[in-house]
Amino acid sequence: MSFEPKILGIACNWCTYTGADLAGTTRLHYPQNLRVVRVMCSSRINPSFIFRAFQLGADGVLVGGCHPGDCHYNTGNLYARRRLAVTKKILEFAGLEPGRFRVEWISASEGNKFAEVVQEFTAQIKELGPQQKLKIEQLQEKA
Amino acid sequence: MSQAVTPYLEMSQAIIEAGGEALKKCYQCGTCSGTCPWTPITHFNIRKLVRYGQLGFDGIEDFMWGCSTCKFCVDRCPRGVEIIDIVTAIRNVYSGGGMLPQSLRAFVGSLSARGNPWSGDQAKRNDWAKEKYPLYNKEMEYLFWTCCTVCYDPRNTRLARATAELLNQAALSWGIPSTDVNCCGESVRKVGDLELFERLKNVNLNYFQTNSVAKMITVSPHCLVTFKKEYGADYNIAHFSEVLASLIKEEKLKPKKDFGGIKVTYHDPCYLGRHSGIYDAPRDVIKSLPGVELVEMERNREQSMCCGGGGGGLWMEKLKGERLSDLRVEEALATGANVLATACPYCITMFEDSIRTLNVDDKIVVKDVTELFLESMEINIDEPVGDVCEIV
Amino acid sequence: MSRIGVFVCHCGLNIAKTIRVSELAEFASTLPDVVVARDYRFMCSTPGQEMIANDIKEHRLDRVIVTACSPLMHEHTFRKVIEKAGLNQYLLTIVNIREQVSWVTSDIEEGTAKAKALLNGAVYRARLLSPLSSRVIDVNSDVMVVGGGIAGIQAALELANTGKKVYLVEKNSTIGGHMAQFDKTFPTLDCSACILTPKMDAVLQHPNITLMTYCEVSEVKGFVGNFDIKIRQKARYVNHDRCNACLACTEKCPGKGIAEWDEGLVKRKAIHIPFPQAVPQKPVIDREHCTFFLKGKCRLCEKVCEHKAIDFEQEDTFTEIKVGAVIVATGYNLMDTKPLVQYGYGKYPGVYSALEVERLFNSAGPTAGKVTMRDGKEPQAIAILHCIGSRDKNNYEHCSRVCCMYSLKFAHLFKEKTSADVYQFYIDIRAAGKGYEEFYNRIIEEDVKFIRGKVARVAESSDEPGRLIVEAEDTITGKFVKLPVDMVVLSPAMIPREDSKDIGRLFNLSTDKYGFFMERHPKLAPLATMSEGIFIAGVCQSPKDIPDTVAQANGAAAEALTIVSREKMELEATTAMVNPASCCGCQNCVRVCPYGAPSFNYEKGVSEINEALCKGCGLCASVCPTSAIIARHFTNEQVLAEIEGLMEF
Amino acid sequence: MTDFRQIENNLKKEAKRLLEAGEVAVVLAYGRGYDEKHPMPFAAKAIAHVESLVFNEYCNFNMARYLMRYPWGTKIAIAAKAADSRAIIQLVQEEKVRREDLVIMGIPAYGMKNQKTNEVIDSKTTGGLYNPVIYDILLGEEIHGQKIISPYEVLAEYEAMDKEERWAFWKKEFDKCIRCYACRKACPMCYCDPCFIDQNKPRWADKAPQSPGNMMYHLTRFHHLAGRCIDCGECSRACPVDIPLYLFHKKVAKECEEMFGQAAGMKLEDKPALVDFRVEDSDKILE
Repeated sequence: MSFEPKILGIACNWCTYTGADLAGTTRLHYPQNLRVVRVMCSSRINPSFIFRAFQLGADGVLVGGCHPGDCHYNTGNLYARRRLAVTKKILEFAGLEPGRFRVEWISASEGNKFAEVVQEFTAQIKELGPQQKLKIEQLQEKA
Repeated sequence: MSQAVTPYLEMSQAIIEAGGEALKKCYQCGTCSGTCPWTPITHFNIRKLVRYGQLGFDGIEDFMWGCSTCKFCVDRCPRGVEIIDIVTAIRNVYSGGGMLPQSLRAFVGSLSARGNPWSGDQAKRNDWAKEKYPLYNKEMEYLFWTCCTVCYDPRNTRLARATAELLNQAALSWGIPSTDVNCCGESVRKVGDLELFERLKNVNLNYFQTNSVAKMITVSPHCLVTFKKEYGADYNIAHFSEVLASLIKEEKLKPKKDFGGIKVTYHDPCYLGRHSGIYDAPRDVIKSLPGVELVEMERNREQSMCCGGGGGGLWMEKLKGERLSDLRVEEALATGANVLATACPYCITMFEDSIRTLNVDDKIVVKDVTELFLESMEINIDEPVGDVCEIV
Repeated sequence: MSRIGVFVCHCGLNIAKTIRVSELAEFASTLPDVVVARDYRFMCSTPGQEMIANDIKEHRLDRVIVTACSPLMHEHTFRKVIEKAGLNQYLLTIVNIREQVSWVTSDIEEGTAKAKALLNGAVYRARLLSPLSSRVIDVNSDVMVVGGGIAGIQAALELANTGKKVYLVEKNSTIGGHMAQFDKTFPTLDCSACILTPKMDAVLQHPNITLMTYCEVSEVKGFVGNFDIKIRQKARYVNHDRCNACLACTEKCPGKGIAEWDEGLVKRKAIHIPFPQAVPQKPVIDREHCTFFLKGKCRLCEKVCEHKAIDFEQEDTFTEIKVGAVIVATGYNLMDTKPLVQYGYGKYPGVYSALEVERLFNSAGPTAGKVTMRDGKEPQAIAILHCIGSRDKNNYEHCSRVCCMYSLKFAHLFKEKTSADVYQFYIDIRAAGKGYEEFYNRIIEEDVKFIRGKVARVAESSDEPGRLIVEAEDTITGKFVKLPVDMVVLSPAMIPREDSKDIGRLFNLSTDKYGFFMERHPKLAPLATMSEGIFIAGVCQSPKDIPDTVAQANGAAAEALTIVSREKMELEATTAMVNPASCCGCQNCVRVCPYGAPSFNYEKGVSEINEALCKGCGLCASVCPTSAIIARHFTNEQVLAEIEGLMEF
Repeated sequence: MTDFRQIENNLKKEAKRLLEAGEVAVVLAYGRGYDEKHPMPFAAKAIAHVESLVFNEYCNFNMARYLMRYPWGTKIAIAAKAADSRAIIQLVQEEKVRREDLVIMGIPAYGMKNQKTNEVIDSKTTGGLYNPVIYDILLGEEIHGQKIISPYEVLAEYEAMDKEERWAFWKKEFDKCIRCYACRKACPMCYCDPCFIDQNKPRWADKAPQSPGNMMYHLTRFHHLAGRCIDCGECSRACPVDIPLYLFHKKVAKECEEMFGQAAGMKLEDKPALVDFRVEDSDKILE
């Protein structure tokens, strides 16, 4: 059986989640490996969510927020940009493949961009194969 | 005959595909045509060219050769349309169909066969140097990129020698390219022959690579823009006026001669000014000269007027009354200047022609700022250099 | 242990086509704490809603998961359903299997599998949800209006007429704004002063309006319903309580300043009122040009003032007010066209900016309404240039919307007051508005020449010294036009006030790249902003004409009224709170919050959050290293549980 | 070689003067331990304590760690080497201590040694500095002419590893962790109480010293210290199982400096980089 990755998406309510809805309303098809968690703003994302997601078996994590300057909360995503950049560098230096974590700015009107990004990211994760470095093997070890 | 026309959108699409993407943005306000120096004096109309392109109308070939790519319209365009790209694309589409004006055929032919636009023998490319100046090698710091025009055009070889002498005076480590390099390809690209441009470019890129060229100096703003914007990588290339201005500032070169109160006006070459944003360096050179008063023409710097030599214009015949260089020389005369200084071999060629046809060579002379500066150092390059060689 | 009910919607075939809904419901019933799971054709229909309500009662459900369309679609509907059935509305979870599953795949296997994973995540999360209650606060019934132009005047009067108390704050020494500079207004050509000055006077007389001229807002604290505002009264050096507006002082004053109201065309006295109909009719001293302040001697005004109103010792003072809502109507400036050297503004005296021309027409202006130029002559030929800096990527991309119409008005007034030939250089004539096209036609018939082409250059004529040459292409004929004129009128881009970004920061309003305030929604909430209780009206939002400005002002007044006419209001429950036991005092939350909701209690060494200011973005929770901040409804535990659930299948 | 004797004498002299004059209530510096190699962090509160003060090449402790034990308003004199001074600046930025409460006794020093291994640690710990960034009094002469070592030089070897190799390296190191939390105890910036790892709600990670929990603890701690770590290296020296934590912290510090244009603890007026932003931050940092 071919490898079907599990990809965690974390999307802000105002732009990317709405953009994802738009992809649906316009019936754009994309791979079904992504599971989206809705938060109010990309700045809500605690870096530990991402570390934890990889431990819980995510093969990739995709974060979506409003374009810088368009944040519903004025400046939330500008903080998020810095924090998530550091998260990425930490994961990379620990030895995780850089391609497994990605941040994209997708506005509420960019349904097609959402679909394209998911398409592309899923293909990339398939290429990378299962994520085994951070994944916790035995279930009881889960917090 | 019916006057009705139908938009021919395939042609418009072909122009877009050849790089004229910006066609779509234009809203025909007329800023370009109002700004264009050709509009008042010829039937060429840049706005109409774009309009014809948008709808693929017939008749475009009547005026597609008028543009000298001076970039004035691009800088002013309220829609940010890259008009020169459109002109290049239109010419590419049509010249692909064999519609090259008679006067450009020799030019393209020479480039294709000999790698230079002047029908010069490739082996004689470095004859101007009379073996006095070294060929570039990897140990040297700068490659002095000699534009074809300063290698072959008899008037402009003087500019090549002047530059070489000043490079020596400043004790820089430099050399000239071997004879197997080609024209940078700027004009032929603007004339629309993108395929030939690619060929010329690859020959030069190959030379840069095999000789590990890192830093370049040129005297032609056209080469400057082409290497910077069209050769892929951002080359470390400087126009000699910039180099000269900083050498003067650092006091590595000092003028000696006092010119005794002559008036010099400076013409901004389009490719040095608007295309490259260099306005002050050549003026700084002139201002450093003792006994020289710099006077400005009415249209200067960002507003400067084109000499008409760009975009293939240098090789095209223009009727009297339709020459920008004539108007520009008249503007220079109006300032009362004795010298029309500039910093581009194309401008020099255009102005030399105009000064002769207007019969004003007793009133004004055209000089590159490099030549002016060399004069101030009291070095005469017009003497035969043979003797000097023997002594060495 | 919670008791969860899962309700899977088919949405006709919208969901059922690519997800096996009954299998999904069966799967749901195997998940922890799920006591009932059903599927139904249309969950949002009345029978669907009743099904949920009945199950809540029958199965004593304490959590409800609706697996259907996007929460952006029906979260509100289902919240009401469970609330009616006695459950707290925040105990609802929506699983979006339509927009984000069934509509984006054609493979029923994939669709079903993904729906299961999403549902599992929702169950994990739902178990950790807590009931939340919205907080109720008292509302202050006063309103502050910032900006005393036509927008601010209109909004203030509307509100005051409903009986609300209004503070109208204006930074100049008079209200009236740009409209008070105009002579006539398009397209009806009624006199601007005739329609505006009665309103200005009404503001002054209105018992419900506190007029605060020569004032600036210096601090905004608080939140919707309860704003605390600090206002700086700039020193006027004239005691307005004593001044009886005899204006004897302005006659004697030797100091000369630039007459801002006349766009700098003439000078005015250092002690002055900006224009004869100014409201209030009482002068201020312009410190920078006052002889006494400059040289320490003079005090002529003091000597002639019989009421001892001159007070050189006066200093800025601060007033604090409380209001429930704010309307920002700070207006616009015209772009400075000097950097556009091709038009010669500032270089050739014959080149005028639109507002300068308005003053030339105005009978209270520097020329008493006569069209005479800086050289004292009447122009014989006039060119009006449209779109200067507007519709221009190099400057401002937007269309300034009013220039076409006022240029037509100018043409008419020039024709009326001079014998000049008038030329319009335009790109497009935009005459969309009631009576506008008709006005355009009227001006054409008045023999104004229209040249379609944007002007490329204005230069001095070499043949006729003092005259100007306008160069453009007439794009209709393709001819290059060189037109000799005496006067050139520029229609510069309308741009926000130079301090609009500061005002934005003060009130927490977003601005676009040029500084225009952003509305909450371009179509459905054009007057509201992202800051609750703060509304915008007039050109500070985008260029518009007087009718639109007045309409917006009325609208903003109505919006403000919906807040201040309530005695109490409910606040969103999904705010953040601090658990002081875990707070390490790092103050990260205080540093990042865009709304200033968290503050640091130095005595206790912990942060505190003013929930009325909190918008619920959760930024503070993610920068809190000790999880002391709880982002309600999006707590760390809830999000982590959801991630765990999503990754399990 | 730094004249440690001279610094010690000056330290005693200044401590005495400050305590005598009542200018400070406490002097945070180093005291005698059970031998020369093991000096101790020491708080001198009376003139009688001054004689116990020492300074030698083993005085590595970052004394800024102890500042937060005293309430605001307590006047404190603190001995500060380069790294300590950066920690002080960072703590002032974060409003944990107030500049006006401090008398900073700057110590320029090189040739500091690790007490366990005796190796010279300048290149590993001082962030490339020998002189304190900020001080009120200087206890020795400023050091000039000493070779400046880039604080990030030691990283080259690890950056050059391929990701598999690096993963194996860190996995092995973190697996050694016995969760004694000496690293956070030694760290001047780790002042959180409670630490996230001790919490049960939410339970971020397993508390047992096993691989997944260790990984979560360390990765999260690196993030919490991003833009704040001042590169004193105390965490690594405190570690009983010798995990080279300083390498990871350095890497994060290097990235932060490149991305945000500021290093931790260099300027009083900076804001900690991760609770700050610039509109012109580039999206490139996310690549």
